[in-house]
Order: sequence, then C-alpha cells, then structure tokens
Amino acid sequence: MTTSIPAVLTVRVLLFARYAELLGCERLDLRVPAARGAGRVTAADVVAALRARPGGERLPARPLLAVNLRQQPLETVLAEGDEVALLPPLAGG
Amino acid sequence: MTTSIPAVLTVRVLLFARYAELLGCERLDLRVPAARGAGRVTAADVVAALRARPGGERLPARPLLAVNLRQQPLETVLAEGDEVALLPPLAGG
Amino acid sequence: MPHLTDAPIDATALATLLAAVAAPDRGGIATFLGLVRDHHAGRVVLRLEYSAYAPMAEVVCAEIVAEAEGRWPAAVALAHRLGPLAIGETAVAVVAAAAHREAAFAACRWVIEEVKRRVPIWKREFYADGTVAWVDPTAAAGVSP
Amino acid sequence: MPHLTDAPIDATALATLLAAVAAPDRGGIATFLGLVRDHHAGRVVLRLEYSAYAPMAEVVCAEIVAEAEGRWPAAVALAHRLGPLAIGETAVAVVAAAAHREAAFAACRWVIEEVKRRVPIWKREFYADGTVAWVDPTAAAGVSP
Repeated sequence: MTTSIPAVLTVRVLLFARYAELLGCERLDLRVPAARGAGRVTAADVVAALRARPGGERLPARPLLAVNLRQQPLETVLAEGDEVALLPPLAGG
Repeated sequence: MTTSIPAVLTVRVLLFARYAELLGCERLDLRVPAARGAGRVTAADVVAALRARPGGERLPARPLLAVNLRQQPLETVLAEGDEVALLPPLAGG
Repeated sequence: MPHLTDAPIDATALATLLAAVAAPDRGGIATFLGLVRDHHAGRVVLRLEYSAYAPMAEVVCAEIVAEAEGRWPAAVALAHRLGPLAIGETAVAVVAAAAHREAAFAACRWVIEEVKRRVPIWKREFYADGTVAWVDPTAAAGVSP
Repeated sequence: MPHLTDAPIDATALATLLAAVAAPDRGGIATFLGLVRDHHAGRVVLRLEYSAYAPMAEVVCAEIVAEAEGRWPAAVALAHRLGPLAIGETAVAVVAAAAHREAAFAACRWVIEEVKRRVPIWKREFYADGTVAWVDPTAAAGVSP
C-alpha cells in the first residue's frame, strides 16, 4: 500500500569537501523518515539524519544544499530517489 | 642683438592625421612673430600662422596641441626651437 | 564545451576562450583571470586543490553565462580549473565580448562575482607549515576550523 | 618594452603582457582588448589604419601606466597597435594584475579610458563604399567631415 506522499523516503545523499571529511563518506543512500508530526520528508530531515551519524554533529544545522542539481531551501519537500547534496561554503573562482 | 624673450621665434611644427592632410605637410620649421602688441610668442601664434597658410583655414581656431611632447594650453609661451604639435581629435584605444 | 577542466588554463586555452566570443561586430573583450596566490589569510600557501559537485557546477556555470548574455549584449566564455594547482596557475577565466567596452566589463565583472557566489566548488589549501585547510569565505579566519 | 607596436597583438603578445604583470602575490588579472569592428557610425568598415605622434604617445602611455600603478596596488601592461589593421585584429590591450580583483578591474578600466582620452593616436577608416574618414569621437557623426 502506498500514499502519494510517503512519510519515509530513500534519497541519494552527496557530501563534499569538509562535510565529506566530517562524515567520512562522499555518497550514501539514506532512508529518511519525516519529522515527528509531519506527513512529508524535507531536506531538513536529511540534515537531521546526517547530524545523528558519527561525525555528523559538526555539520551546521542549516547547511547550503542542492536537490537534483539545484540550490533549494531546507524546507524543500523531497520525493523518492531525489539527489540531496550538502554544500560546504562555496570557494570557487 | 638678442633679448631674453624675442618677439619672433623659429619652432618645429608637427601636423598629424587630418591636419596634415589639410596643410599637405607633416612637419615644417616655422618662423612665428608674436601677436600684435605682445612681447612673447605663444602656441596660439603658431596656430594663427598655420591658419594663414593654404588649406590652413580649415584648422580649428583652438586645436589640441602639445609643446615638447606634452599637452599644453594655447596660451603657452614658446621658446626658440620648441616642438609644437597640432593634435586632431584623439582616436586611440 | 564544458566549463570545468582538469587541464591548465594556459595561453592556448585562453586563446580558445577568446576565439569563442570574438566576432566582427564585437569591439571589446574584457577578461578576468583568477590565479593561485602564494598566501591567504596570513599563511604561506604552497599549492591547492579544487574539487566540485561537477554536474551541478556545470549547470550553474551554464546558467550564469546565459544570464549574463541576457543582461548585457555580450558573448561570455567561462572556464574553471579543478584538481591540484600550483602557485601562479590560472584557476578561473571569464571572457566577455561586446560591441562596446561598457557591456564587456560589466558582464565580465558580474560573471566572476556570480561564479564565486553560486558554483559548487571547494578549495583546499596546503600551507608551508604542513597544515591543510578548506577555504571558507564566510568564516572570519578565511578557512574552516 | 615600448607601448606602441607595428606587430599584431596576438595570443603570443597577450601572453607576454600577462607574464609581465603576473606575480605569486597577485591573484587577479583583468584584461581589456579593443578589437577592430566591422562597422562604425552606421557604415561598413573594411579595414583601418592607426597613426600616432609616437614619441609623445610613448610618454603618455608610460604616464598612464605609472599613474594607474600609483592609484591602485596593481601592475599594469599596455600595448597599442599602429599601422594597417584588419577587422577582428586587436588594436589595444590593457592588462592589470593585483592581489584582489577589485583593484585589477578598476585599474584596467581606468587605463583604457585614459588611453582614449590622452594618447595622441588617430584612426583612419576605410569603408565598403570606397570612402575614407578620420574617426573623430568629438564629432556628432563620429568622423571628421
């Protein structure tokens, strides 16, 4: 049985630069439950799940992030299979 | 017999671009008298002398000019042997 | 042509970027080259390494170029180096050609600011004292702790 | 190095100018290239010819470079082509290197404006209709009658 907005999703997470060092990982598939009381999984839930992992406590609570190659706010509602990238402070140029 | 500020000087005149075309000449030594009533020869006197030559009537009365490689006002007092260049509107760059 | 490159942005690469924007009706080309400096935040830098979220960085670079070409009557080329770089090497090149210099300068200047602001690229600096740090333009110290 | 040149300002010449200002403590190089356009004031240009009051033009170019280097913490190189030029060829190149891009852009922009304002150089345009005119930036028509 499925609903159009499942309360648990699996997303592809990408970590870069300092964040990859903190977590000791550059990419992982993460099963993310919605926050307590919410019917939808947001990018903030991915950040919360990562912050609960070893090393993740040093991730900022509100990092820059991208969903499917585009910068998005933390409140973005995710869909199954989305690619969520946590972006440390940009330093190109 | 000489005075410290002779009323007649010989200067080297350089003409460029359109001004050289108007006068049919790129360089000439010009004997220039001071303007009536003036004791000194100025760059304006050089312009006046050039404007009295064939083709010179189309020179502007107040062209840009340089004395000894430096832009100077028309009122600049000249010395024997000075190099006076009449500069058409600049178009470099 | 991709905007990210592992190859040096040298005189030949610059000539290619210039040729990509030059046209008979464009009288001015403004260029910015960002080079690796030998010091940062008071520390002596020996070399550095750029990494990127490459698929997104390509998309964002293309967006920046398209936006610049929409804001100004200009043609823009952009290249950013990735991987290890030595002091003095070119990290980024922006080239903007327009009929007149005002648009060329404005587009060039805007693009380099947007590249710094929006493109997911990171820089790791290796210092003379043996330490290494991630550059963080948002941190007071200029690097991440 | 003289600022006036009869030789093409091509990729090699540009690389020489860049090398003249590059240094390990300079992280940004802004460049402006002025190219020969195929039209001017509504007329189709086939080619053109630059002439100069060369001794004065060299002095003024050197003054402009020195003044720019005094106003900004930047190193500046400047080259202006003389003689016949084809469409698309580079007439003038300004290169400014500095620790940071703000000074590099500001110095580069200022130098090209001063070159146009102060250097005794003249431009004769040859048009598709067989006519020829001296360019006059102060005239409403853009050329001398």
